[in-house]
Amino acid sequence: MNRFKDGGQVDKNTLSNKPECSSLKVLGTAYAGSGDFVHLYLEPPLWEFSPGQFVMLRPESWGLDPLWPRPFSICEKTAEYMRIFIQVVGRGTRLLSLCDPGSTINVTGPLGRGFRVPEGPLLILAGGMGIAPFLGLCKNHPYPQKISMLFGHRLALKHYPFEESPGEMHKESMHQVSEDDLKTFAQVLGERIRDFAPKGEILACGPMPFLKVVQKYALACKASVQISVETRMACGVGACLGCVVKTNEEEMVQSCLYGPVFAADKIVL
Amino acid sequence: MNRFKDGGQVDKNTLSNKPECSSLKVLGTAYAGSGDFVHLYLEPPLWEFSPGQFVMLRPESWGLDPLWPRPFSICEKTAEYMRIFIQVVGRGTRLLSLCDPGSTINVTGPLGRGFRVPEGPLLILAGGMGIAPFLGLCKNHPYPQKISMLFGHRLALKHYPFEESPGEMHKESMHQVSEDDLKTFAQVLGERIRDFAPKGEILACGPMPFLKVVQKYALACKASVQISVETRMACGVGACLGCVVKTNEEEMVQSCLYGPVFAADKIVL
Amino acid sequence: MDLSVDLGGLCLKNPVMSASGTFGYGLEFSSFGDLKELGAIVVKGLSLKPKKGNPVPRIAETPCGMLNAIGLQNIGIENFLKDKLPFLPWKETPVVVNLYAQSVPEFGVLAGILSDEPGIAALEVNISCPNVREGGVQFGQNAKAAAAVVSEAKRKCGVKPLIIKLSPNVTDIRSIALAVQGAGADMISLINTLGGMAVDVYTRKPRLANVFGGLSGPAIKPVALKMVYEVCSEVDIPVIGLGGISSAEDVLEFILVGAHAVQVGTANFLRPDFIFDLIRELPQAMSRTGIASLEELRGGLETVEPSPVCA
Amino acid sequence: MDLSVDLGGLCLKNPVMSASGTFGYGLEFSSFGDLKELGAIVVKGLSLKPKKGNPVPRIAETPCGMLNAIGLQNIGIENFLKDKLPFLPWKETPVVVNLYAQSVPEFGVLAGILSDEPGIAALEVNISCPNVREGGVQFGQNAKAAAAVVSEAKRKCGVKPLIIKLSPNVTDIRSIALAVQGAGADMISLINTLGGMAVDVYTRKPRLANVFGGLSGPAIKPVALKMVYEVCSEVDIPVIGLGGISSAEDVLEFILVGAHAVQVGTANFLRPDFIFDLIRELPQAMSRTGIASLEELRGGLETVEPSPVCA
Ligand SMILES: Cc1cc2nc3c(=O)[nH]c(=O)nc-3n(C[C@H](O)[C@H](O)[C@H](O)COP(=O)(O)OP(=O)(O)OC[C@H]3O[C@@H](n4cnc5c(N)ncnc54)[C@H](O)[C@@H]3O)c2cc1C
Ligand SMILES: Cc1cc2nc3c(=O)[nH]c(=O)nc-3n(C[C@H](O)[C@H](O)[C@H](O)COP(=O)(O)OP(=O)(O)OC[C@H]3O[C@@H](n4cnc5c(N)ncnc54)[C@H](O)[C@@H]3O)c2cc1C
Ligand SMILES: Cc1cc2nc3c(=O)[nH]c(=O)nc-3n(C[C@H](O)[C@H](O)[C@H](O)COP(=O)(O)O)c2cc1C
Ligand SMILES: Cc1cc2nc3c(=O)[nH]c(=O)nc-3n(C[C@H](O)[C@H](O)[C@H](O)COP(=O)(O)O)c2cc1C
Ligand code: FES
Ligand code: FES
Repeated sequence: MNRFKDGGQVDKNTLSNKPECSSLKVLGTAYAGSGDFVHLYLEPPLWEFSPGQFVMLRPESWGLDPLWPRPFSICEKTAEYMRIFIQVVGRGTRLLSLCDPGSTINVTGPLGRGFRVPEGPLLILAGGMGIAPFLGLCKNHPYPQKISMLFGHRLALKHYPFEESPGEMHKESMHQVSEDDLKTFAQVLGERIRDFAPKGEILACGPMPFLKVVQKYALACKASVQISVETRMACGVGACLGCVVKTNEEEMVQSCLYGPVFAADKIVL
Repeated sequence: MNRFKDGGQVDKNTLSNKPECSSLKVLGTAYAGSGDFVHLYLEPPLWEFSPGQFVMLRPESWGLDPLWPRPFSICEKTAEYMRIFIQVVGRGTRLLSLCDPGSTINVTGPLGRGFRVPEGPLLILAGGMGIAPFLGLCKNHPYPQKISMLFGHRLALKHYPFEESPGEMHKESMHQVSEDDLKTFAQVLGERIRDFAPKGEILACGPMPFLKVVQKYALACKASVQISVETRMACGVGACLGCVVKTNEEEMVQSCLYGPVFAADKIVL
Repeated sequence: MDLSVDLGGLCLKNPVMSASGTFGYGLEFSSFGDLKELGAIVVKGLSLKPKKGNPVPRIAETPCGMLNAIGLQNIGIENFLKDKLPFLPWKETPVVVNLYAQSVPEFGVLAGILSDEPGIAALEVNISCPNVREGGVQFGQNAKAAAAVVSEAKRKCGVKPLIIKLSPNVTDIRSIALAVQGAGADMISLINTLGGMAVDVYTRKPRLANVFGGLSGPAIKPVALKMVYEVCSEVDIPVIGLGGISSAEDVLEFILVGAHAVQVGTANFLRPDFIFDLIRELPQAMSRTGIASLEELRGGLETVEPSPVCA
Repeated sequence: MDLSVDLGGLCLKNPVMSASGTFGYGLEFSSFGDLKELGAIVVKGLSLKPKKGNPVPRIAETPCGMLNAIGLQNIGIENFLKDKLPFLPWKETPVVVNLYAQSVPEFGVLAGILSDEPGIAALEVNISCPNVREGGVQFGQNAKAAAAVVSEAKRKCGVKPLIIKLSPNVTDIRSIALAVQGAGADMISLINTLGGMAVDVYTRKPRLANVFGGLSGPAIKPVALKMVYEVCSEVDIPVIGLGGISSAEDVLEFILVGAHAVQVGTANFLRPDFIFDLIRELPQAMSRTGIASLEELRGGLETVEPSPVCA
């Protein structure tokens, strides 16, 4: 049976809530270490979400250029705000980082399927901006001491909300500057996955090379690993077929609809 | 001899200063009566200008859309600021009206040929936003009592800097709401032109229907009238040939270069 | 305010249809608005067998537009009829199937399959497809090949109205339009995407794995308007205009140059409720232009004979 | 950093030329930068006799682009040579004259006039002109007509290198490129503007008095890149790429797909010092992509054979 087909075997825990479009006010922005890392605080939407789900953001001030909205993980949602953690990498993220408080953003969400979070121990593997979807998860987890996190980053730690997650967690951060650092990090990733595999669920998010390493060890150790992928998206709702990833069964499935979180053993990276 | 040809007979008083591009800071904006009428204050550029000359403005925050810069009369320039008076009529003027203080605008100027301002009596005819180029002229004129101004406007007077010009001037404003008002205004224009024709120089700026009325009476009375025209402009420097107006000699001349101010008896409106 | 349009055999409650490939199978948008509010739903191009499409990256953003080379990934005609159509509100809103094939007979087979489907209101034939027999030149780039597709589809489609969707990548769009009209098309829709590409100077790779893609979005609206205007001046059958529509005023622009209806494509990606809002805004836009029915505006462009373009 | 390019008979200190019609006669920009810094100056299209051009409005802004229907207003070839050329720095920077004519012999006469002009480095023949003999179809839309223009111009232009500027409004740009190469073109430049139009739903009038115009600017860059790539893959003569260039990286994109040089058009309207800044930024953009000469990048696109476009 194919878990990606509509009506197929889909884990109910991760099934998307019915998404909607809302126009949300910007409450404020906070820069982290530099203007290229920004926490964007929006009015909280009415819907609930599961960590790993994402939103498409398009400020109302955008005319027709840039054209597409931009996808971002939901970093955290409270009664006061929804928070998005953004790294400026191009024009769209630059414009978002400069949004004035009081201006409005078109927000479509919650989109896609988030992480399935079982009750037992969790190992979180985050690379760079891959930390974004985990912040709320960790802060809201009833037993943070059950969570271990390994965080790899190429830029200074001050840019990322690493310290902000609960102190009760087992947290480890590794800074990669050289090629050697990257190799070491890959090794450590392998060790942690191997050691943790029998104990619980592993959740990973980060850039593609990082996910490939994670997937490699996940398959080798037969660990239960969920990975969140980032693909180029136009519509965010399954319509354009731009964001597809290939499954083991050679099917092309929309990551905005059936992902961004996939079981590591179901897709080809 | 053709006054429009390069090297031809050109009035030296109105010859353009060498224009340049500068990146100028927005000092602030002030709304007049509504968000659709805005006084934009910029750092003063280093160059001098003659009233009637204009600038092309393009905020640095604009990406590629809108594409063109926008032309505006130089309303006033002091040691502290250059002021542009803008009515919001579309996307570009809307974006300009929302420019944040501290943001920068690419300014090309001073462009075109301004009004020739002889020493004797002046009659200023302004329609709506056509008041913009005259404010600085009036405020800096050594003998404001020599100036008469007739100002026609379709929106409330509070939107326009009418009261701001020197009290010593002979000022008259007429509000046009109905078709009848417009007819009356045209009549009064005719009378003023006829009465003033023998006494001095007439300067006019305003929308095309207004200018046509002015031109008609100017020709009828053989008055010495200079009119400032508004055309669609892309480059502002004579290169694109988009902004041409037809001369009496059936030539098409760039109004950004040989205008926007023309002798009323030299061009076909 | 009368928004309805009669396309000769296809009546719409309003002129706004979704454009194929930008609205999925329709159902993707049902959370964001009531599908019954659309003039018609045109679904993703369907082929005889399911297709996997091209490798990724398949899309790239460009100034005021985008490129796509999806490669016609689709679930196949049979799966569509079985798994999707029953969930679409086809009784209230015409459902139009966009057809993709690589040979003339294949188009015929597809048309035949749909000829008896009560849930299908019309067929839209995408002739911007490479003709495998002719080394991949698109059917839509050659008047004869285009006409051959139309004749065959017409022969097989029964009473279903046949819309032919033209490719803009041609020297003379009017000759293609006349050819498809002559071959029996009931309606024409245009434009499909313009050929384009984008590259990354850092990786030295094309931004689309397929190298070439189709350009769509507001950037191409001027090209679309011209071609729609030219075709409307040339043919007698109803024309559906599209290309870069991103506002209710844009809809009216296409009507003004002669279109009977329009399709909204890339703008659906701005936000998924876009087309629903656009339809709601249409009556206001109509009042602003002083019309109470689209008929009053259609083809009403005031113009003298245009001279050939030369910059 | 080596910015120079050799176009076979035309050597440029850098690859950036102005595009015809967007840089006046060059002198309009002399207040805003040093004209000697340009790779070459291509001036407004010139015809035998002065031309008044089209009625206004002649220009309209569009999403990330613009339409123009200037109608080739120009002062005529003789006035240019007399009143403008002497003031251009032609000894330091090649001056290229863009030629406009409505018949094959007229192109020959123009080429003949320029053949002995020491101040002219090359001729660029604009074949996006209506051929009066053929009811206004553009020379550039027909391989035979295009070749006829090239042969005649080549016969008359003496030793001056001949650049042929192609129209993108064709089904197959490669066949036109091959035809003009075969007829003796020394270089090809492309693309000219795409046909387009814009309308105002309130006045019900076209936004250009001429109804149709040419679309240019960033909006068309994807179309231009594809056509330049296709032509570069097909011909052996140097290709000059243009269409929507608005940054130093855009310049490199055209080099990457195979162009030897580029022209900057509509972007000159962003601000009159634009092209000078762009040239100054080019070396930095080259370092960012890790090259020290353009040769290292030219045609270096890493690609597998593209499949025909189909959305
Ligand atoms: C499901 C999902 C969740 C995401 N969550 C976050 C998040 O929480 N925080 C965050 O900062 N970013 C996140 N991203 C990435 C973010 O969407 C992109 O960085 C953003 O769209 C880039 O827009 P831009 O206009 O600034 O860059 P562009 O100018 O469009 O591109 C700049 C560079 O980024 C690359 N790029 C563009 N879009 C993507 C993309 N979707 N994925 C990968 N690379 C891309 C381009 O190829 C280019 O090299 C997420 C992406 C996805 C798909
Ligand atoms: C020499 C000159 C001096 C000017 N001085 C001033 C001034 O001091 N204050 C001021 O508010 N405006 C002035 N204008 C007009 C101003 O340039 C336009 O209002 C502005 O460019 C419109 O930009 P937009 O993007 O808001 O409108 P768009 O969205 O581009 O157009 C909105 C509407 O305005 C019309 N329009 C656009 N450009 C022009 C134009 N150049 N002339 C006439 N109508 C146009 C369009 O046809 C359309 O109907 C001047 C124009 C010129 C040529
Ligand atoms: C992602 C994408 C997929 C498309 N798929 C199809 C298709 O399957 N069949 C078709 O005829 N046109 C397809 N098109 C073309 C559109 O229907 C439309 O003709 C084109 O995009 C121009 O309209 P627009 O500018 O409003 O998008 C596709 C366009 C896009 C952007
Ligand atoms: C206002 C204007 C006038 C033009 N005049 C000419 C011309 O006289 N001859 C010509 O060959 N091309 C002419 N062109 C076309 C440009 O040279 C160029 O081919 C086209 O604009 C695409 O490049 P761009 O997108 O960089 O502007 C003109 C373009 C514009 C915008
Ligand atoms: S982003 Fe359009 S299908 Fe996923
Ligand atoms: S605006 Fe370009 S010539 Fe005047």
